[in-house]
Amino acid sequence: MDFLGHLDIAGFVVATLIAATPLVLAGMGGVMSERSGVVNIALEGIMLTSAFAGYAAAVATHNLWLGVLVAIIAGMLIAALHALLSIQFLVDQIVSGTVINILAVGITGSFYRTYIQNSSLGGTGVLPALHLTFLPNAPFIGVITLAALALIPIVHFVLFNTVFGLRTRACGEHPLAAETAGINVYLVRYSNVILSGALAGLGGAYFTLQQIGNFLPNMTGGRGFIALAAMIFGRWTPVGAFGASLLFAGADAFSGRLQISGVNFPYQILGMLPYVLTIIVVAGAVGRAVAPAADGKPYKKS
Amino acid sequence: STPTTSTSCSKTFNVGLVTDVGKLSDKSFNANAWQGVQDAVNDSSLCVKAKVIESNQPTDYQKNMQLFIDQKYDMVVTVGFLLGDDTLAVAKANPTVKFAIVDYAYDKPPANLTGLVFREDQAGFLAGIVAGKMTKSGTIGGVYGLDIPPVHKYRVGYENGAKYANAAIKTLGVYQPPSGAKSFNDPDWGKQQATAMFGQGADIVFGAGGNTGNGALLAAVQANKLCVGVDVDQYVSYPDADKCLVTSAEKHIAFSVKTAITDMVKNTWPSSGLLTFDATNAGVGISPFHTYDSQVPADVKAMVADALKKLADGSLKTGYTG
Amino acid sequence: MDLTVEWGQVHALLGENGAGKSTLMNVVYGLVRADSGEIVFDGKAVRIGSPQDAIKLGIGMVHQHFMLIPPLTVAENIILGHEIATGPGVVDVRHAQQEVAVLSKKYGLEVDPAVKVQDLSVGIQQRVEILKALYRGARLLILDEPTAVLTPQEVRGLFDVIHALVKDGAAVIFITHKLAEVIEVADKITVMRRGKVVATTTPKESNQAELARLMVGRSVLLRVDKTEAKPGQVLLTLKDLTVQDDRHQVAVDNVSLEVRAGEILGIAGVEGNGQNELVEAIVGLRMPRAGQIKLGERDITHASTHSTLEAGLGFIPADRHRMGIVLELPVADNLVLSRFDRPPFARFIVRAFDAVREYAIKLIKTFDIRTEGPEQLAGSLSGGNQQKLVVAREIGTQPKVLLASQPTRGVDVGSIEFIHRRLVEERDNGMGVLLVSSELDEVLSLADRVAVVYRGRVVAVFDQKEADRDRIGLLMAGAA
Amino acid sequence: MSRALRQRLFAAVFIPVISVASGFVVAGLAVVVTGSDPIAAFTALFQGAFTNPRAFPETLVAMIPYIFLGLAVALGFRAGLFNIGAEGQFYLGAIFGVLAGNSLHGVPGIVQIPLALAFGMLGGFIWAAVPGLLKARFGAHEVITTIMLNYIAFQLTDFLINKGPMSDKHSTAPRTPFIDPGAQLPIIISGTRLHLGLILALLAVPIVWFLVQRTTIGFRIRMVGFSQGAARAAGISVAWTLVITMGISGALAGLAGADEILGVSHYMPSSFSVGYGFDSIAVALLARSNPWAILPSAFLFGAMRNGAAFMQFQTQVSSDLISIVQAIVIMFVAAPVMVRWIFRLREVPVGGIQITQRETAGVTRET
Ligand SMILES: Nc1ncnc2c1ncn2[C@@H]1O[C@H](COP(=O)(O)OP(=O)(O)OP(=O)(O)O)[C@@H](O)[C@H]1O
Ligand SMILES: Nc1ncnc2c1ncn2[C@@H]1O[C@H](COP(=O)(O)OP(=O)(O)OP(=O)(O)O)[C@@H](O)[C@H]1O
Ligand SMILES: [Mg+2]
Ligand SMILES: [Mg+2]
Repeated sequence: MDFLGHLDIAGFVVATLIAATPLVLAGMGGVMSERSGVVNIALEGIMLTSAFAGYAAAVATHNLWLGVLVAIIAGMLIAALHALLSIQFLVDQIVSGTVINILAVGITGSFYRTYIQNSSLGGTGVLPALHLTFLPNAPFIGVITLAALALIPIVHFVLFNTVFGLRTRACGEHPLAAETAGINVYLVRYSNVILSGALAGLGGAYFTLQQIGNFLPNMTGGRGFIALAAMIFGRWTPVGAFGASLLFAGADAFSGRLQISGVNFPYQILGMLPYVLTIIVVAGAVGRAVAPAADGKPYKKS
Repeated sequence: STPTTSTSCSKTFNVGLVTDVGKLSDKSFNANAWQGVQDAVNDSSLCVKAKVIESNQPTDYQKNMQLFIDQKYDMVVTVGFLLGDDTLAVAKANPTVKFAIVDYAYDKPPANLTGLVFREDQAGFLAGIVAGKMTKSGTIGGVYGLDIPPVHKYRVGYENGAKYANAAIKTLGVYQPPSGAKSFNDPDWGKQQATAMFGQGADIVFGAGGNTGNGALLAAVQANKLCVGVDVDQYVSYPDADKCLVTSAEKHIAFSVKTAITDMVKNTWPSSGLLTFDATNAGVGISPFHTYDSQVPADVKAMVADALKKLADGSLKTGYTG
Repeated sequence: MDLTVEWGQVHALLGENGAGKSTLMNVVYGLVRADSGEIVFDGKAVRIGSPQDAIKLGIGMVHQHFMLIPPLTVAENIILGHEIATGPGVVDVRHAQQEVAVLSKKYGLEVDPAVKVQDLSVGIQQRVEILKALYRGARLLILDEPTAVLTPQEVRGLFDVIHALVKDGAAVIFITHKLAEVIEVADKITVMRRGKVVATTTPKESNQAELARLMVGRSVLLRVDKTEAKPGQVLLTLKDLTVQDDRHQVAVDNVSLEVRAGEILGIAGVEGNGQNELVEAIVGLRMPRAGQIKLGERDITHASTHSTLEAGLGFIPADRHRMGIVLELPVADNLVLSRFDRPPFARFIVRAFDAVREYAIKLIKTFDIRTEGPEQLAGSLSGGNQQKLVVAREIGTQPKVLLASQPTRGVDVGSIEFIHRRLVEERDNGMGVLLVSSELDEVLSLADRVAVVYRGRVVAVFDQKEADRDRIGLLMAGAA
Repeated sequence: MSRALRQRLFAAVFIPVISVASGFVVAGLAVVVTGSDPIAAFTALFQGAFTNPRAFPETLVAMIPYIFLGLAVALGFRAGLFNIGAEGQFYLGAIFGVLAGNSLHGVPGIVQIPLALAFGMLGGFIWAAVPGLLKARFGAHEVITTIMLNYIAFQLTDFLINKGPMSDKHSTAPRTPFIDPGAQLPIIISGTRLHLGLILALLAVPIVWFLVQRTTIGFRIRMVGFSQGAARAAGISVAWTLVITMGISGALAGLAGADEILGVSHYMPSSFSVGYGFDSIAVALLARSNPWAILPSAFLFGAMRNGAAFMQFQTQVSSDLISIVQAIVIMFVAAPVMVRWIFRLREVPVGGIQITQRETAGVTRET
């Protein structure tokens, strides 16, 4: 086994960053939403919708950047539905999230099969990528990945250093206390859920506009749920979610490289690595992560 | 997707296609089979009308075939060896309906059932020769869908073909671990595996696994490496990859499906229960080099032509056994 | 109802639990909408639709249940909603901390602005609450039962602050049901009963007995009738018990105590001095780090809650909504909460509803639980009846030792009386009772012996006869 | 009519009817937007689910796994557990079912069938008890662990059946051998695929109802679901209850898998289930975790799944459309407040769906 001899460290790190992109974006979306007290298992559906909308817009306008914009807006819109259901109509937040996930599959699938599958629509091409020529093997790193990396400190700063972030955390811990301090809990929660839609929406654009240049049904493939896991075991912080995403993406990249290097082991068992590792980490190191106290609890003004 | 049939038909033949769970959106396997059906429909001499059902679940296969039978269809085409057992069962129960299945060979099938199989290893072998000759680094890669017979055959042929062209070659390969609906359908994963191979020195990659394989082609486009497509001439079917695409290892699924339909219509249904598409009958091959035509040296082209001939006459083996 | 508050005065609002004091103040603070009527502030009719409106008018409120956010710092809690920002929306932490420091110096409300609220004692948390109101420029300060969680010494300090504020020309509404405090601090007193003002008076014109009568509408027993205890054998032994809290700090520190048959041992102390951890350790909800717990001769130090209850412990938890009852289940189920799985309430694994119902009807009657029937959901009972349900369940099993934690918190006077009587009765029948209460009056009137806890240690144990209110108050505050 | 009765009628009849109707209206709009005829599509859906030859028995066949899986997810909800892992447990149940269905040749069905089903339950039990244990012991969030275990189940089964120890050496396809004919569930209407599993599923409903409402185990589960604090104070081991609940939930999902093997496919193919487990979350939500209500809910899902193929066949409208219907239906059932608002109703509908625990919405904190 000449695995170590061929370990391309720079490539491995870049691959990990790229694969972690949708996880950390959606994960940070989850952080914002849940820090304000709204559980967001709709991340998967939001990403899928945005991936589709971004692609459709890019096809229609021949402009990938407009595609990104539309993906973000679509994410915000579908997140607004989650907000409406769970904040306004007091629907259990898990139910509301499930509704959105199913709806996203239905809507994107229907439109895909009607308008795209049998059409001659080609790919949109992909967003420009930074060519890291100074690294061995000169890997590429896409703009959405760069944006995600830039957003980590920004979201961290917003959450822990700004007025908005302070109010967000207050609403997620003790909405009544926030209300008595003169804060509009509804406004804060709406803003955060919609913001989480923007972040996850950018994560959706990753699939179609950064990586593939095409849309496929269900192409998010459960990464929204993995982002949710990353958020939880990143203890509801942007940096933690990033770390967790790196762990998962790194394990994924590693298991692929093991197989490529010809390790004589059933590839299905190698493929379990990221999932097993996540379970071990969740159960071991950070099992007792504590959610924001009011996370998941509808707030009703008397 | 139901073009009008010619008006001069005395009898119209109804053909139904049942996909596997990869559905038509796989843009390769199921889509090509459907293309073959549509080719038959568009051939006005055949007088064929057709419909397709995409399967959501393995337990739906029989049910979906039954739907066509209930509608008195003349022929049912099923796609993929995943449907092998179900197709056999339904064919036995409905001897008056013709059945053809892509990628499956039976020992002694009933007379109304025929398998359509391909020597993917031969197509892969030819593509492998090109890859083995075109690589400058001496390392070639391949990103494969699930480890199932057709994919496995492509891989074995490709790697052996490359070694045939260049004995010192180093081959890298990766199968996609199964993960629910993502099998054959995760281009992002394929792209990242191909990128990893480039990091390990590969400069040409074979993408053989539906959308997952297409992802590998995209990686080659981005990294300015070469790539080899699969099943059909992907220069035509997947323009996103034109920049890197040297050639594609073809198996002519659409052709085979249209052949089977024609056999049904013209009453030339094969008695053997098996139609094999290989080097002898132009059932497999490699695509034109298109933009790379000038870069592929004449001796490589000659070697490919020679290999094709030898594969056809049996004097050259791909190394695939079983 | 009408209520008039004047500037420069302390206005006490008196009423028993559930009289509507908090509700009324929540209306004033914009948290609850009034069905009818108007609020006149500074001579103008105002509409207060949200706390924001109230804050703008200069109304501040310290809620009965603190409105603080535990994981945030003191400074963050104080400035929340009225943040000091540098640049676009960035919290200026340094400036905020300075402001808080200035404010706390001015009123003698010392706090460290950089500490997280969750690490503070209740007394300090209350200071934060007051600072929060003052920071928002409150001129009318509403204090909802501020003294319930304070030691007598802390109450002194609070009164000083109140006096300082009033001298500044502010107005204070002071809610309590402690009569002595009212007499001491108020300029004017309003007594409420069932959502209505029944009297407005001043301390000079009134006295404690009269206020009490006004409050409940009849004269109350201020002391529990009971005979001298006749302690028997030791039933519960705590030996050198040490218990940690959730943050792995020592919360119960080397405590040794005994509860005998036929006596009530009261634990006095300000909330948060290890009482909860002590109780949880005894019941098996928390593993002690060191020491021993014995029920009779049986060592239950490491026993599960299940076997502890099985061994003859009854448990009335402090937090009835979170631990005492299951709001969503019927009264009958709640009455067999820890015994639903054994005969006669279950055969093998099948529940015997007839037996449960029969038993429930019996307890409902004996304990005078006001309910529509055993099928009514426990959540729809009034607070007092919910508590009677818990007491009924725990006494109903006739345990050897009853662990009663805050058994009358948030319960009306009638129910308090009833519960107290039952506890004494059970004592007389030979039960050992360990009573934990932050109401010093309750401990003093019920307990035969009083153990005072401070910072997890038992700092003194008195016989009832020698228990002196002021001395215990000092001990509770750690000043001894 | 008394107010209480009116409200119950409202919740039991009016809300579901309005929800289903709204689901179809919204989905119909989607059909129009995609340029097809909604009437034709829904007519075909109906024909495919009910009136075509064999359609109705096939709807029942599709309903069977939904019943078991819906019950599985609903049981988890009762304890405040969100079992997203039904899909993986379904796989494990199927694998275990094949294992047992293949190991005793020539033994009568009366022995083989119960054995194989029990084995399937065991497989699901194990696969679900693990996240239960991890939650109880380490506080690991079951949403994370069950999702991860789904993927591990996919890989594990593929390893086993694709050239692995359980693959059929005589077939080129990645699948297990056929189970012993004796282990196949008997067909109850000849000429259809409707098998004995329907009876088993119909029996499972009252059994689960009895378990939840009438047994001490069920009482424990509900108590933990309502209030972990009160359960603990009453001496109930919350940890153990979580493990048991997950285990039983998984056993039901595993039973679904084994039943599908024994009754329908008779071997384990590759990509055995694509989404049954996720659909079942919706089935349970729609039924508000009430075992009896699982029946109509599973029926609706089975009918839509079954009818979708014919709808696509007849009108070329994508079967994804049924997801839209399902989402909207759940949305309406879950949001009585919204129903009242949209339809300007004065009557206050009761209910809605409550999963998130009153006490601990996030991670449990064990002492
Ligand atoms: N005027 C009113 N109309 C309707 N309900 C009322 C009214 N006043 C009080 N209540 C109800 O009575 C209950 C207790 O009210 P509140 O909390 O204000 O009591 P309190 O006097 O503050 O008691 P405590 O001493 O326990 O704090 C509440 O449930 C409230 O809804
Ligand atoms: N959700 C509810 N549904 C129906 N009735 C309720 C509900 N909540 C409270 N009630 C009824 O309203 C009355 C007032 O309840 P509350 O707990 O405020 O009483 P209280 O005055 O505080 O009594 P107590 O002094 O016993 O605590 C109770 O008799 C109770 O039955
Ligand atoms: Mg009350
Ligand atoms: Mg009050």
